[in-house]
Amino acid sequence: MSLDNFRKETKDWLEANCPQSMRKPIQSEADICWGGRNWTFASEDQKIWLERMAERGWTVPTWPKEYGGGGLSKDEAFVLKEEMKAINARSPLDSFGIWMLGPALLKYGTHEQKLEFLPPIARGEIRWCQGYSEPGAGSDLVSLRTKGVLDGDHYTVNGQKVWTSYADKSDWIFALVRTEPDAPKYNGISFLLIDMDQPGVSTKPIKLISGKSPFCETFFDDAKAKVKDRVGDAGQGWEIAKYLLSHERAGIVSEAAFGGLNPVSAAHQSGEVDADGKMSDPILRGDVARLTIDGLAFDATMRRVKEEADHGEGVGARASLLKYMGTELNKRRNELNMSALGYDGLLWEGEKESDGEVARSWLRSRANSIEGGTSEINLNIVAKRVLNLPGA
Amino acid sequence: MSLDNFRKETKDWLEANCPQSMRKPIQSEADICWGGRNWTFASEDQKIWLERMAERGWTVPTWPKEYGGGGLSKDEAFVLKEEMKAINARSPLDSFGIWMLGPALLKYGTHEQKLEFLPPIARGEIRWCQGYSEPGAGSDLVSLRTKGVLDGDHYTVNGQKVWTSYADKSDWIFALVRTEPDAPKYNGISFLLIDMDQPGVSTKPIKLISGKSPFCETFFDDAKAKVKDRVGDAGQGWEIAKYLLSHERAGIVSEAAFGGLNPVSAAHQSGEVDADGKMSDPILRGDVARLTIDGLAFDATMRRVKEEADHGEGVGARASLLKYMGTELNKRRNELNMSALGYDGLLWEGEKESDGEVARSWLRSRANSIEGGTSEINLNIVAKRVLNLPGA
Amino acid sequence: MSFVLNEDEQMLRDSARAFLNESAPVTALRTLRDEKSPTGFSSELWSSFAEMGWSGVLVSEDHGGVDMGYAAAGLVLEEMGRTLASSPFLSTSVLAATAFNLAGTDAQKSKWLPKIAAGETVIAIALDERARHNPDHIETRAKKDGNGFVLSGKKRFVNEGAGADLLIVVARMDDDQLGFFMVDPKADGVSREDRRTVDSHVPADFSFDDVKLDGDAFLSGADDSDAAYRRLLDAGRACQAAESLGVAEQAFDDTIAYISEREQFGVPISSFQGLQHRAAHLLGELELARSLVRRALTTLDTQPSQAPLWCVAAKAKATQVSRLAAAEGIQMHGGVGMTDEYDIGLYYKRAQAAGEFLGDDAFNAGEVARMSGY
Amino acid sequence: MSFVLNEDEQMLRDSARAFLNESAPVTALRTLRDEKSPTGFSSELWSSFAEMGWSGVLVSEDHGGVDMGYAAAGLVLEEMGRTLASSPFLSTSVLAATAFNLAGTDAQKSKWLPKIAAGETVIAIALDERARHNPDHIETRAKKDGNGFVLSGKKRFVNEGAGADLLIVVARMDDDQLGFFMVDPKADGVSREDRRTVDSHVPADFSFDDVKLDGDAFLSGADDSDAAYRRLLDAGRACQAAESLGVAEQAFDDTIAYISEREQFGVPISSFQGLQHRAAHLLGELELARSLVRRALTTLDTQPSQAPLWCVAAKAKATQVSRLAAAEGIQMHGGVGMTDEYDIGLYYKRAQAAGEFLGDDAFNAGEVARMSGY
Repeated sequence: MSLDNFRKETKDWLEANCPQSMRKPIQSEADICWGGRNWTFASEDQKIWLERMAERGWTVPTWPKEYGGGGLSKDEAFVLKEEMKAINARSPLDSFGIWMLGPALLKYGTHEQKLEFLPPIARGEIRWCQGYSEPGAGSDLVSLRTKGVLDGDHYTVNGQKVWTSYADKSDWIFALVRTEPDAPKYNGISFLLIDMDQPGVSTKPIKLISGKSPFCETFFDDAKAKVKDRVGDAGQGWEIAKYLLSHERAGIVSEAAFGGLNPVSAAHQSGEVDADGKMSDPILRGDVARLTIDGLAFDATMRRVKEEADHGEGVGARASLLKYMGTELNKRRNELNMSALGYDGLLWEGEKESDGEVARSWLRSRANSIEGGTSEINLNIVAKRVLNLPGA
Repeated sequence: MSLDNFRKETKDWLEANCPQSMRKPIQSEADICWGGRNWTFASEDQKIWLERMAERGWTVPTWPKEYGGGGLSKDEAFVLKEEMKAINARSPLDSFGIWMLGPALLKYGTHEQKLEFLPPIARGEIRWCQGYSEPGAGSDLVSLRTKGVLDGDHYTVNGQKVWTSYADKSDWIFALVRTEPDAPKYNGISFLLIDMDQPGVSTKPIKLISGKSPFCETFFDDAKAKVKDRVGDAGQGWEIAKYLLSHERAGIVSEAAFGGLNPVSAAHQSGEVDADGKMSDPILRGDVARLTIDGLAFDATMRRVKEEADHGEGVGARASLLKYMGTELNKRRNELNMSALGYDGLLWEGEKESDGEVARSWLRSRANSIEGGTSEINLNIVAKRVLNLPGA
Repeated sequence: MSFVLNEDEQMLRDSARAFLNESAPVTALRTLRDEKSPTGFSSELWSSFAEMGWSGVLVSEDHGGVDMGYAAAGLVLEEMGRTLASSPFLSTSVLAATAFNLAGTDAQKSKWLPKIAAGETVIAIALDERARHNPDHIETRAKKDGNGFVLSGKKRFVNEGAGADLLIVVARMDDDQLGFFMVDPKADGVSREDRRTVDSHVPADFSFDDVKLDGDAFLSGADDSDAAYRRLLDAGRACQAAESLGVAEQAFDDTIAYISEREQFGVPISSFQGLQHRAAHLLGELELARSLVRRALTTLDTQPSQAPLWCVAAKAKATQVSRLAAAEGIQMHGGVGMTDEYDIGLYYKRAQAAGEFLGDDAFNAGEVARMSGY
Repeated sequence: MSFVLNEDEQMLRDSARAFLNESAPVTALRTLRDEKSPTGFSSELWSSFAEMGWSGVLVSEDHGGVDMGYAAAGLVLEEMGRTLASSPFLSTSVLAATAFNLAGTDAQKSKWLPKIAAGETVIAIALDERARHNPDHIETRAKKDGNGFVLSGKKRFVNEGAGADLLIVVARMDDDQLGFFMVDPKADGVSREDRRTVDSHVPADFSFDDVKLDGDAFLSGADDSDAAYRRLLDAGRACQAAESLGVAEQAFDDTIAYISEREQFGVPISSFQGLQHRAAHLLGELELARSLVRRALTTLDTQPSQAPLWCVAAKAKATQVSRLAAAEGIQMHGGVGMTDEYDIGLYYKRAQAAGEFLGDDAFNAGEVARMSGY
């Protein structure tokens, strides 16, 4: 089928199948569909939209059909994205299964594992969370201590993970576990899939400075993980985790650079503009102009890197540079939003539901340069792997 | 004598003895009196002024009288400075002997050394230069390779120094020389005074990016240094050098922070101001305002530290912090001067003698954060000795 | 004027530090927040400020105060910044006391200054009407009406507005001069909307709808009431800067303590040169802010005519440095810096809010340029 | 429009790099400087630009050029920046060619574009009249006088002014519109003062004292000559940014090479995390500048109406990054960075001068804000 035909058919299908209420921009957290065993749909339309898209495999358009995907080519997937954007169609399903575990399984999983785990992700039936970081081992994953002891057909897992996103709402966890205590540090870690619906797994939300609790501590207390649910070989976990981290970095950056409030809109909101729309504070205006330039530059850089990747130049360790630049930019944008709003930006709780949203986003942005590899770690990676500077 | 009496007498003496032509601000390099065996006075007045001041010991007002100084108390010296400033009197003599070797000899020298070396410094008869750095050993003085071998009553010195200020115009050099090859790195270095008027010493000016050559390479080729001209014990050179470096740092900072062109004057010079004196470019104006704030802050900090030192709190490793902040500030000031001047700042050679002066000062300022300990070295010192952070 | 603390000042600082660590540590702010304190401060703590003798720091001895000046007030605020103590000290003991000192009649002073010194009242100053501090933009009007006035207008984010017994409202008079007016927040025509802010304070917006005021609601003791208004702003800036400085100092200290403890790759992360250089740079920025704040405060006390430039410079620098110190603090804390469990996030929030009051770094840098004539 | 170089562009870049490394390395600039070249560039090198086919990069094939567009011109300039090659390429092949393309009559194009393509002439554009770039401030007047014009005014720091065969002067006409006028620098009433600058170029100041011009001195082919002037500035900004980018790239490469070699405390200084983080950050800044420059150039070629914002953004960023890269380069070189022997100082000087032309980062940031409507 030609791309033009595909575009036409897609357009028609979306027009016929996307409920009207799913054609409005996401207003709040509650509008996002995460799926999972205990999921409560926000509306009937949200449920219908997920079912219809999942049936075509379009929750994961580029995954093979046999694993619940749409089997689309990259170009076709891009057309689908464009056509969804054209009608403001919401994403039918967001999940760490789609963004992270899926790509790992597609690359490192066995056929059986793919058949077992991918379709429920595609249909939003199982919600996954990620178990990498531990107290005392943030950027330094190598020193992690959660232990898995081989015991027949399963591992007995003990330890504690931290920064597990939405672990309290998830069904399964993909976790890095030290299974080979005698192997050198980097080679002793395995990548295990663990069902959280068992007595040995418990979670505790972490309250953040933004007042929200998207992350948990997750405790393993003689938890069981089947050996057949280990992805890759025993000891290959570090390699798989690195592969996934680069996916995560790209995700954080694209979220960081685009969308959201900008300081010029903020100044209009707070009335801090002259009659002709010029920002009232000339020095703040200069700071915003420099942000605009870097924003344009970052946007252009993302497009350039994408084009170069399409020409086979690969992103590689440059992902670390993009992640660093993009997240620093996003922090600056949020700071300038707050300045442009002045006192209004300080509002935290009030009568309107949106009160405090800007401040929460500003606080949330500070995590960008910590999660998925801190800025410092990314600068180390760039120095060593892009600039080839020697280890300290 | 009360301080008020001292002030009155000083005022009268200056009025009677300071030639009128010595009561004008320094216009250029040529107006500075450095002294030395080969010195040619720029004017008869310059000579008279030096002689009269030296006779009272006021070229080095706080040094003891027996060593050619004025024997003044700190407070009296401050009064002298104020009264000289009041009539714009020029410094009668500038020299590394006064700023650096003098303080070292006063602290570490023997009575005989002081009697021999200090009076000629005070009278401007001998000009000194400093021989610390070597090619390959800038911030890392410990790895220096210039060697002195003990041979009866003298050392035979071989090696090369770099960044020796005005070595080509100096009579003697105070140099760090490795005399104890078997001692641990820091303990093998001695502080030697070497007469440069001997076949074994030669110099070669280094051309700088500012187009000037205030520094030289200095070569020792079987040069002789008398053992009696060693300051301190054999191997004590590192300690003496550190003492002097802190003097040097203070000197660079006070030069860096005060005096010289500022961006607001620069904007007036280049005509880049509105009718009411407001800088025309609003974004540049914002940058300059932030510089002004940091300039006020640095000025206040220098006064605070001085007051605290008078109260016995000591400066110590904080000198490194001041040096770092002051020199970074001076670089910013010079950059903004250039921006405020626009094209005019680019002028390098032309018909007026002052052409190129701003650009040369701008280029010169880049050295501030390299000489006397780089910014990086100073930040290391602050981290370790002020903040007590562990070694890397 | 001296940069070095004299004996009285040292005693004051030491006792403030000891008292606040004991009576108003960061956990006290957490409690106010978690219990949704209606005023955002503790009345009990405010009373104890009077017992400590701080409430009357700017009140003459005749009126029951200790008359120690702005430098002393700044020391208390700096220590408050260190523990994030929430108290009407700045609004009442600094701003309101300054307003009475500058513009009050003898009768007004005799009535109100003793109350301030005794910690018997909470007074809020209603200044700003726009989202960003803008001292020229005052549209609230006090029209002459017989022997009294009629007040109309709106004020925004009035600090301690939710808990104030009395408002001092800046309003434009019939001759366009600005004046201070005392207003009972419960009077007819006054409406209040509380604003719970990110730093867990509770400022309030006020509307004045033809509020009738007696003639002696006007602080009529100033020769030049515009000038008194400017002086009040300067004093407020220097003192708010002192609090921001304390916020910066403690954020920095917490961070240095954390990175010295926290290990990664088998060594304390404070041993990494990347962090060391940033920490050393931050210390330099702190030193600059410290000098400016002290300079502004002592100049207010000894050469008030020279103070304006130092006050705006200090406010700009303290705002910038406190935000930077807390932001760097979160980054150096890593993941735990994002959690509510650690204090560093609270410092970041307070740095933002304190920075906004009486103008942030951009606003005050503009003032520096203006005052410097460029 | 594409960020990725096509085959022709790759070939052009590779040949430019090879040729300039061979024929115009940094030592060539040193020679021009040390011999006090009266024009600041080598005529021989300029002739060889024609042989390489670069001089006619913006000239149509009809007029003997290769018509490759701004993206291609930018690639040549980027490589020139890398070796600090001094050549009238920007003034003649970019700015003058653009002026003729936008505003020349057919006859003017036929006469001058072939000369440009053949490298037979050096043309300088006389724009600025103030110390800082200010495109609105044009007081030079071209008054109608019979069939011709009389030109009066002053121009400052005209690039390649000392070596130009022809000037194109921007002047205000009787209707206050701006127009381009060809002026023989040797004509009566023209006086020139050479300005030897820090980067060893030789721009010149010009005075025009009632200079008589023929009617065909005016480039009268543009419908809207003000718009043509704006377009010329945009093109100049993007192309000057490309040269600055090259300056930044080579300054960075030289610095990385130096710190990788230079040892201190027994290890290469490039192993210190403090320098590593700054180097990595610089690389990020370079990537941003690179993307903006490419985006501005390709937009000029393919969607000129969209180009202005990208051109000012690119100019601002390339100015800032080239100055930063060279300044950091000197610091990381340490003492030797201050010596004339090493090249890094020459990059710092060129970054300053190139950054000033057509507006520095502050000016162009202001333009970004203005064009973005805030």
